[in-house]
Amino acid sequence: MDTIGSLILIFISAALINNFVLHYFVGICPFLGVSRRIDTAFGMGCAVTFVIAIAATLSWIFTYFILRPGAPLPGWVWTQLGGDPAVTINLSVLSYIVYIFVIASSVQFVEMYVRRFFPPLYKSFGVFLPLITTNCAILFACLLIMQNLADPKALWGLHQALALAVGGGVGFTIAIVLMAGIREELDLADVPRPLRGAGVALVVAGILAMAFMGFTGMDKGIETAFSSLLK
Amino acid sequence: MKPTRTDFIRQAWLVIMLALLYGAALAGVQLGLTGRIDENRKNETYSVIPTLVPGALQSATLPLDFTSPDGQDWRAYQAFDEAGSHRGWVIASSGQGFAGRIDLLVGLTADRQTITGIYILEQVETPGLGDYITRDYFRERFAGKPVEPPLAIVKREPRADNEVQALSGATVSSESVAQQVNRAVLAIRGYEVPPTPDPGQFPTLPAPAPVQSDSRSGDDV
Amino acid sequence: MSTTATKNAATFARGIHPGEHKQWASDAAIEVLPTPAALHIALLQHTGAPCVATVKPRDPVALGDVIGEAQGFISAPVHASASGKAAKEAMATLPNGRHVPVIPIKPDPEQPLSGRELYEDHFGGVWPTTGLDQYEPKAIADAARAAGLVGLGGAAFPTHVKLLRNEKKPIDTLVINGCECEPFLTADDRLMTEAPAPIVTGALLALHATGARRAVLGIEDNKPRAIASLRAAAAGTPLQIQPLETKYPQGSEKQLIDALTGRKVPLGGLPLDVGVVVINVTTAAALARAVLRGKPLTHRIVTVTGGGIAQPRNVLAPIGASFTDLIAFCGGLLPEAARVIAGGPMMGFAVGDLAAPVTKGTSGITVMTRADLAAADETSCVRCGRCVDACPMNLLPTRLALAARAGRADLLDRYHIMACMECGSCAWSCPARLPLVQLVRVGKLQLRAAQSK
Amino acid sequence: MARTPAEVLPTAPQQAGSPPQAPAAPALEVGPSPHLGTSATTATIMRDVLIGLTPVMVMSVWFFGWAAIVQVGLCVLTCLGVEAALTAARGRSLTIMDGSAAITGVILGLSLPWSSPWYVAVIGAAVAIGLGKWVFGGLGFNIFNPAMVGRAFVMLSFAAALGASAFVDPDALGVLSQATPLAAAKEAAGAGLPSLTALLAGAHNGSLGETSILAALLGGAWLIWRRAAVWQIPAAVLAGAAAMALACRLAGFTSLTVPEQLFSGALVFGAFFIATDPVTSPITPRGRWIFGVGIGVFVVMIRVFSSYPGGVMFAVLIMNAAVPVINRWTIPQPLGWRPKPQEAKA
Amino acid sequence: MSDGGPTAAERFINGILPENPVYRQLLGMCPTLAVTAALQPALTMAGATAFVLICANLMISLIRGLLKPHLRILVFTLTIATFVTIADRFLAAYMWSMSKTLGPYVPLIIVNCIIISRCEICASKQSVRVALADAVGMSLGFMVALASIAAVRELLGTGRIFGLQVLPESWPGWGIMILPPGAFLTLGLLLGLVEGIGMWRAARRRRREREEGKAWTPSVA
Amino acid sequence: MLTPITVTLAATTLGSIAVGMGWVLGWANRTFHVEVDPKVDAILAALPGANCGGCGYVGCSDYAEAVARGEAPISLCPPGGAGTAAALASIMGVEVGETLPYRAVIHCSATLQQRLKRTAYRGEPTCAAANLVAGVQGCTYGCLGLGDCMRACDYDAIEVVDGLARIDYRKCIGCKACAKACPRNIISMVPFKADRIMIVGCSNKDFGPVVKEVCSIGCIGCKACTKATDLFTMKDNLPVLDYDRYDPAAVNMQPAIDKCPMESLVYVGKPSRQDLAAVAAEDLPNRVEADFKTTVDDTEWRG
Ligand SMILES: Cc1cc2nc3c(=O)[nH]c(=O)nc-3n(C[C@H](O)[C@H](O)[C@H](O)COP(=O)(O)O)c2cc1C
Ligand SMILES: Cc1cc2nc3c(=O)[nH]c(=O)nc-3n(C[C@H](O)[C@H](O)[C@H](O)COP(=O)(O)O)c2cc1C
Ligand SMILES: Cc1cc2nc3c(=O)[nH]c(=O)nc-3n(C[C@H](O)[C@H](O)[C@H](O)COP(=O)(O)O)c2cc1C
Ligand SMILES: Cc1cc2nc3c(=O)[nH]c(=O)nc-3n(C[C@H](O)[C@H](O)[C@H](O)CO)c2cc1C
Ligand code: SF4
Ligand code: SF4
Ligand code: SF4
Ligand code: SF4
Ligand code: FES
Repeated sequence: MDTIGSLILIFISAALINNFVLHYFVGICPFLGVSRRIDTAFGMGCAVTFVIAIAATLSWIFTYFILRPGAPLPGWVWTQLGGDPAVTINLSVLSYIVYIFVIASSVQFVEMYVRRFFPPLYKSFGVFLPLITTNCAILFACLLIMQNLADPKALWGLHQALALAVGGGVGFTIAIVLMAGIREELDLADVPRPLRGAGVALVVAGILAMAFMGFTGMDKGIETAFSSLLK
Repeated sequence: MKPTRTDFIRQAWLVIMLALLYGAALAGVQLGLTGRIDENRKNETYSVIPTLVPGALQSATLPLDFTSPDGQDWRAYQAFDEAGSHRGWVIASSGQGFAGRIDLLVGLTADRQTITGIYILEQVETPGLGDYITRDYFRERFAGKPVEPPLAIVKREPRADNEVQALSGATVSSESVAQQVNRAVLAIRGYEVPPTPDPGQFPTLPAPAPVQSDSRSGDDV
Repeated sequence: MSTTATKNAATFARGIHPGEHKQWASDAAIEVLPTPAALHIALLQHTGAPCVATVKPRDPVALGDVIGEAQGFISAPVHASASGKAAKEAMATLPNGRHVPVIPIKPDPEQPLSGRELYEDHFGGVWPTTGLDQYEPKAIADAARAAGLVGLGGAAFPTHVKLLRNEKKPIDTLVINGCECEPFLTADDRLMTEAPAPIVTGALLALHATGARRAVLGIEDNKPRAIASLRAAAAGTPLQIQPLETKYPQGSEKQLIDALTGRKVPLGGLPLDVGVVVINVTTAAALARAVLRGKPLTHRIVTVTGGGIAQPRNVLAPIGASFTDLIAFCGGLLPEAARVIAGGPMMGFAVGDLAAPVTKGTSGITVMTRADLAAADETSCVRCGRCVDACPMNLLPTRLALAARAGRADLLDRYHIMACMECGSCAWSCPARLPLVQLVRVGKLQLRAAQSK
Repeated sequence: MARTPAEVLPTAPQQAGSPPQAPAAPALEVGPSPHLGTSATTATIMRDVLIGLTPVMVMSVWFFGWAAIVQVGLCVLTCLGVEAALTAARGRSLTIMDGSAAITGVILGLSLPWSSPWYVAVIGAAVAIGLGKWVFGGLGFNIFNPAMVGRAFVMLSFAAALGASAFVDPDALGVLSQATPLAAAKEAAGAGLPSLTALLAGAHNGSLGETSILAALLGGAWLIWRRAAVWQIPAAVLAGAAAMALACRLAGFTSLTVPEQLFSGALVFGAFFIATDPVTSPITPRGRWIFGVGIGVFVVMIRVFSSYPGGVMFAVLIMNAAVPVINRWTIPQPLGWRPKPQEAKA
Repeated sequence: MSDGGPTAAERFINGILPENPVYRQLLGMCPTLAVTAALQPALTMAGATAFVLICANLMISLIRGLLKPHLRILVFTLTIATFVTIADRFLAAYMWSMSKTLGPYVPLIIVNCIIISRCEICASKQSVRVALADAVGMSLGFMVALASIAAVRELLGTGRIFGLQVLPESWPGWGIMILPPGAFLTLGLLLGLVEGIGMWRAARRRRREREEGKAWTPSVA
Repeated sequence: MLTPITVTLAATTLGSIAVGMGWVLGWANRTFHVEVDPKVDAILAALPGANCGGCGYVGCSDYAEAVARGEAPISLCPPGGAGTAAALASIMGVEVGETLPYRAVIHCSATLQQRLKRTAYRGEPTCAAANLVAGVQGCTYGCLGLGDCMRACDYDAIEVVDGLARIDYRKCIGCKACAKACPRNIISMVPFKADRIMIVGCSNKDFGPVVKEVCSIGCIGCKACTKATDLFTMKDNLPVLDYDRYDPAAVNMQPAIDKCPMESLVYVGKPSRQDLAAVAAEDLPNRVEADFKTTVDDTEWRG
């Protein structure tokens, strides 16, 4: 499979087949909390996609150059300090703390920047940014990328990391916008009192997850189909 | 009420101190536990080898990496017994099942003519259906099968030597397992055997590997 | 009644076929109501500002005297519809829910006009179709105003406002509305059949007043007699008679304009915005009478019909007569009568108190039996979409209703609730029997309340 | 011919000027306009759907015998029972007579294999009404097609009982011994697919209701004629599926021809009876097209690419979820709507 | 306590039911859904969360005097991330297979809102004793929630509890309960159940009060 | 032997990332600073800052702004719980000002039977809808009894009994929701200075004879009450009670009640001893108080 094909597969897989929300259960808090109106949900989805992309880029850079076992930067420092070049330095224990730190700061930076220079954009999109800092979808994307960087056989490049990140973000957006539409509809429905709000929203999420199970195995299917096409 | 630069430095000292402290603490944890974690990771595969190759010793295992003619990378293990004689092979294989990737190990006799068993390392097949590929009764259907002709999945009692009965209702997963076994067997059979190493070196395993597939095991510091 | 459905007759999109039910009174010639014992003339009978009474209790009044003065431009005076004595101002609740002051009049036993004379005074005599240019356009509008003329087709909008020329928005087409698409009602049909001449004359006067180049009379093709008699009367005049498909609400002005000219009146706009003026046939006849004979609007034709009335009729009744008077004149209610409606069954208002007076806008009294009324109880909306397929305004009635129930003004606005003309096509089609129109009305109030905040 | 007023003067005595006698008042009532309504009710629509389902039911009994009767019967009884119990629990008036729960039961029953054990039908039906309908507030409020929610639940729960091998009875003769067309197509590219005539007539294995395409078309035509279902949705489903099938065929992703795709599996049955469920399909005219095409495309996509042989259920559920958004995007413009003044106001 | 907030005992009790993090506050939903396919991983997760929560609460409470309002969230996050890493490494070292089952959900504890909100609401304001009680209470609440969901899913999905057969062998496992949709459905229905019980009890209390004709409280404030 | 170096390396890596990021943020904070409403800042500081979205707003600052604008209730933050709500209340409280014990009263006291010229009504069973159908009942001013106010009340304080809405003053907190919901505008907020106060229980502005046709107890505008006490003035044929001067504890209204030929002056609030006795004797008095329970019979209204 060529590179473009593998990127598309990573993307589709993250967006539909293994949807972040409906398959991996990450980003549930905003999925339930900010899904009351379609417009807000869409704004949230865009913001998450954007932030995942930024976080993925930064964490890829940090992981690739500093944190992964045998990363070049600490290795270089190590040899400068006179260490044995044969020894691989492994700072991966710092990964989590660095990711969360990087995510938080970059989000805050972007938020301040947008707020200062693009007030209208801030109104429609920037307001979501702080909420995203503590959203597990972002950290989860970083962790997936870390896993794929830790395996020297895979050793993802930045483009693959971004395909995953954007796919995950788009999948999140699809899920939350569908959810918001449904919840706007349920506002008008005669839902039994105890289930109003989160209860029925979770049931809807469950049925959505059932529906998305229809994509099971589609990555394999598309891969086979396209490889036969290329032949 | 614009914040100033000095404000920031004055306020941030706690954060910086904590960062240093936490960094040091984590490094300590890392140092203390890495050995164990690596051991765990390795054992995941190594502990299975004696079950796939009867008589083999867990510690007497030699990992080998090679590339088959079709460009695929493979990892195989040469399993030896206490006496240091070569008892069999174990090859790692993986591929798409019904719902996702299936990773498995295939055991072969030393002459690479008979399958001694399979073991599923990772799978995400449907619970209660496809995930029965991990059950012993299904794995046992592979033990003792010849490597030639390739295995075929059938939905009834096997009639030929190379036939394996599918899990009922999970043909796709069964088929996937069989295909991976076939591919792994094909690869290892085409592999030119390196000279049998000197048995004396086993206790110092893991052997120096050209490429370490295990991710975080490089830190010897 | 025979229905000659002309294939490919011009019409508008969507709409419904609720059944005509015109057989009750379509053959009953117009009769004159004997002067009732008491009249209650409402001071607000039109869209716009209410009138101020100009008579004091116990003042004698003569037929046609002004008793309420119009206030403001969009308003029309009211006149005494019988000679007699005025009484102390009282209150009455009109069928449309307005709680308004009324002037009671006790008619004299001897009336200047009654019976056949009154009929002849309204519709008989000669109605010229030429030489009408002698009237100034402005004078025609003024005469309409002085006569207290308001739209008799339903909305009761003061007619003189429509007739006045507007430099910025010139009129090129005058539409005379003879559709009478409401089931049951036959007043316009009878007038067009019996007395097409004043209609033609009124139409020509309006054509002259508005300065339009073209005059079309749209009429549903289920009234062949009226079409024939109008064609005869309009022969040789610029008035063109255009049969249309029998479909509800063909008579609604936006749909009628669409059917006749293909123009779409903008949302929130008036026919004026597309260069059209629409007036009803009865209004046209009354206009002719006001201009040529100087007679004010004191009587109107009311169809008293339906399965719950003993003798369905078309009655020329004085404004201010009570529903009870008319019903008694038509033989009274039958035991199976279940609902009395001011107007037709699609847009009319149910009347709770039969003492309510006839106003200029009362085109009919429909007495429905229990069998006519939608029998089943309300169930949940299953979103079958029949209301959507019916709505001539291309709205989503079910969404409007749900949003109104939930009190969601934002949704009401998003679904264009203000475009609804409350024609009732949606509610008629609804298998779940949702009171869609009522909910739309509630929703409009909610939206206004939310917007005024 | 106009009569003179004199001819029709009232026979009742009327003296001008005398106070009219108040008629002996029958009990009057008031209510909002319009005061007329069609004769159709929710129950009559549902009855039409049940009538439309009879050809399919007859064919399924013809092919599968008692199994079909038992399966559908169990589903219908459970649906009605659960519906009655839940409406009672909420203190609402009983709605089982409106027929919607019966339809859910019939459609669920027809979408199961002949062989599934009794608890599949019972659990599926209970979930259909409970999770598919009651949770949302009952008739008219559910977002997802109840029958498909029930089927998805049991399919994901008891995969073995609904998997391809569940359809096959090796000991039987005739169709029951063959794999379902789609499963066959999935396993061995195109081999073993029955002829088109067999597909149309229904002489092949499959879920109870999906075998005879002709029966489904017949019932569907009835639905459309009775206006119980809108015609746009089945048309759009079939068009979308045909387009996608053609694309996949041209690209060589599948060996099935377009007619084979259209006439195998539950596509036709689903297009006429499942996608058309008014409650869970869009209300706007344009939305119906989008919805239908979406289902058609997803069905073929799932068949061709995913691990499942059939995709009607998943496609319907996915598009059900999109209905609110579709409705929102396709609000029609009212007569006389012009963009300018609207924006100016906003 | 002199610091004005709720007492240690109140904090403790609140965490378990009245302010249950999952059922009442809807916090920490991601792990709640992800690891509750069976009881064992659920309880492990609850344990790991409890460890982090308790340590973080203690740490923050200790340094609460030094916190600057602007940077407090940063400090919380750093602290939590550190303890999470420690927990993660210990799991990998001593419970390898469980650590693999839980996968990325252990590091995701960092962004579990329960912990950060407890730091903010309690630990950064109240004494170590209260902070401890609070953390233990909340942890128990979280554990109760996870356990209840996992029990339902494991029981219906496999007929087992803690891997032990409870329902008859003939029980057809509801596979969906183990799959993602089952998590959402179970949590949604349990949430409705908890809410429903609450409403039913409130209604009953009101009815009783009315019947007893409780003292008429004057309307004048 | 290498241990100290690793520890140092890790610590310095983390430390330098921290310093670097911190510096960038500090710089950004200075350069991109935007002035905001100090109240928003105060609210933001009082919120947990978890940004969990539990409030339904997009993060803490969005919620803070909504609260500052007065659009959002103060009690929406789940992690913050009651403590945060109290803190927000104290920040916003400055705005709310002092609250008098205002309570809702319904200016109609005719039960279904006392309202005349009623017709069976078939339609949407809400007051807002029925109000649009003329002829539901004779009086176009009075209570319709379909309970819009009841549904608007979040505190369960209104019941409709005999087709008339009544308020339970043990529960009413004076939120005005009912007054906004009533399509007939017959609910007003009056200062409740004591347990029981008098209200004018009629809204019909018509002349006496017209009122008599539609209601058996409605105010006929006879002005008798204004003669009994100067607390009443007439407006639109109705007496208006001057609540600024009316002190329920001090003024004896009995003379006015005795003078009133109709039953338009009523007490609401805590039931009087006689009323309670009457209840005990199961003999409902004509002048009905706010807390006698039965439920509305919808069926009769649906016709
Ligand atoms: C919900 C569901 C899950 C399934 N999971 C698997 C699975 O994990 N592995 C598998 O081989 N087949 C699975 N199948 C069955 C396949 O759809 C297909 O029917 C089967 O592999 C064909 O094999 P059979 O002929 O033995 O039934 C599943 C089916 C369903 C409905
Ligand atoms: C739904 C609907 C149906 C109408 N049907 C008629 C009708 O049948 N005949 C008619 O003259 N006016 C009908 N009207 C009123 C017309 O829209 C228009 O107001 C009238 O024809 C103008 O004439 P007028 O002012 O002389 O009454 C209808 C209005 C609506 C909203
Ligand atoms: C209404 C209906 C919907 C269906 N939806 C699906 C579906 O979404 N996915 C699926 O795999 N089978 C579905 N089926 C069943 C398949 O069309 C058919 O039975 C299939 O070939 C059997 O293969 P399987 O059970 O191995 O999936 C449906 C059947 C019906 C009647
Ligand atoms: C044309 C038509 C198709 C229907 N299809 C379904 C269906 O596929 N599944 C179902 O559960 N109910 C169906 N119903 C019944 C009913 O609409 C459904 O139970 C509602 O979703 C319940 O609120 C259908 C009804 C009609 C009129
Ligand atoms: S016609 Fe009635 S049932 Fe059908 S969609 Fe409209 S409101 Fe709903
Ligand atoms: S929504 Fe309004 S315009 Fe449309 S059909 Fe209904 S009443 Fe008529
Ligand atoms: S007259 Fe007064 S008391 Fe009687 S119903 Fe009307 S408002 Fe109520
Ligand atoms: S007081 Fe107003 S809202 Fe309440 S029941 Fe009476 S009319 Fe309806
Ligand atoms: S716990 Fe996952 S987003 Fe909150």
